[in-house]
Amino acid sequence: MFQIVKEPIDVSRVIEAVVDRNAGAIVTFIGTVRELTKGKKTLYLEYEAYESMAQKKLEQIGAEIKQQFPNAKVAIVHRIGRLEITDAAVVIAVSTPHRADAYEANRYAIERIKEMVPIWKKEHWEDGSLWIGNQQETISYEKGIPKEMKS
Amino acid sequence: MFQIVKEPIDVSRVIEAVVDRNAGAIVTFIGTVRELTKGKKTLYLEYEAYESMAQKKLEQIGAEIKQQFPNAKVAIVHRIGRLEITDAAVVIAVSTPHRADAYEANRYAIERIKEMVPIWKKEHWEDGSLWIGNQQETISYEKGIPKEMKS
Amino acid sequence: MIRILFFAQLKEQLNKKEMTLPYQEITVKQLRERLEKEYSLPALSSVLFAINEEFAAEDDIIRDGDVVALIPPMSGG
Amino acid sequence: MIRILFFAQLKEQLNKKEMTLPYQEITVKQLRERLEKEYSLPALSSVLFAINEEFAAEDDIIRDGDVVALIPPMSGG
Repeated sequence: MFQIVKEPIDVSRVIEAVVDRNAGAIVTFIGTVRELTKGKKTLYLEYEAYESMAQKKLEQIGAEIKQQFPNAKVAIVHRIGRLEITDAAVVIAVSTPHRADAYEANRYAIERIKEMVPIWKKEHWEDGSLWIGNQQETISYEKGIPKEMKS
Repeated sequence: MFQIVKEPIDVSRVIEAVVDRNAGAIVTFIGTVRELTKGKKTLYLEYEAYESMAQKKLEQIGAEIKQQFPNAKVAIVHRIGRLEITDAAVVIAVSTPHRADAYEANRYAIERIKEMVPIWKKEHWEDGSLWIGNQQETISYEKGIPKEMKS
Repeated sequence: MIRILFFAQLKEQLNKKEMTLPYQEITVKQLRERLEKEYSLPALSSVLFAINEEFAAEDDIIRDGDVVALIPPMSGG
Repeated sequence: MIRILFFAQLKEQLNKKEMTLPYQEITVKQLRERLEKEYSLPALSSVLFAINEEFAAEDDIIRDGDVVALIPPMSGG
């Protein structure tokens, strides 16, 4: 299950998508809208996506994980539109036979989402708003392309 | 929320217990009953607990996490009794402002559960059953006491 | 013809979601420069380009009929 | 009096959940040895002891009225 949705995410449904008779561990990550960032109070967020490409890129992340962890099952749902404080923006579920892999694969998924899925977040405060990007340029892209799968 | 229960665990309820206006991340771990372990087919599991002490130890793990991650919220529910394949034996939810802490604290919780919460698992196969312990003695206890909180 | 898509701050600054350019053989790098010069777009140094929903390198050639998306720094998750 | 609780394989092997011993001042180590010798319990080297729901060290002294639990290797999670 790899989806960009406009409605609230049903976490249970994402988890159900990775249930497996040979899974001993399911790790989920829920990215939620936080009120305070660097002491500044967020009123709400707005997410926008290049939907068709974002969908493909979520599928690609799933494929990358399957290549590293052949027994893993992965589901990722990202919500767009207006989100209020505590709303879930993204839910990632990964099941694997053993827990270390589930944590690692899940963490890999969220880092990849941030670096190569075309989704943007606009923070709204009382005194303004801003599209949040990689302002600190902590992600570097070689030749304009997000790095391909880690080997 | 720190509970030992005899009924199926409601994952949503565990997650709700850690929702927080200042959390940007919720990581959950669900330990599920796996059919195959080292090629052997499990029919079902039986969990037993020293319930009153197990409850206290889950609370202690929550306190240890709060000491390391003061902004974390933690909820842990462990099920006992007979569990079928794919059933959830344990659900751990941790919320923190930033995601790295949520993954780390969650992982800490499951490792601590395995080393110091008095709960035991009996595996049932077609040709027998066995109480699973630390057969490989991979956990060592100093002076008979599980190590106290990591500093 | 090349179709060009804008998102997030670029969409807001230009006040449009997309535009089209008559086709001429051009690389991503050349398109970037042309957009900066001729269409008064803000500096695009931190913007990635996608061709037909795949990230493109600076020297990739844009073909007639391609859909090019300008991808400002992403912030999903 | 000391109350002693058994769980998991110990409970099954002894076919009982608990027993009581008349009180005498005794350390955990001494109780372990006594249980192994006098009550034909299996070797308890891998068993931890808890006194009143807290893990106890070998030289901790058991008091009258304490509840002692024998904790075989745990396997929760």
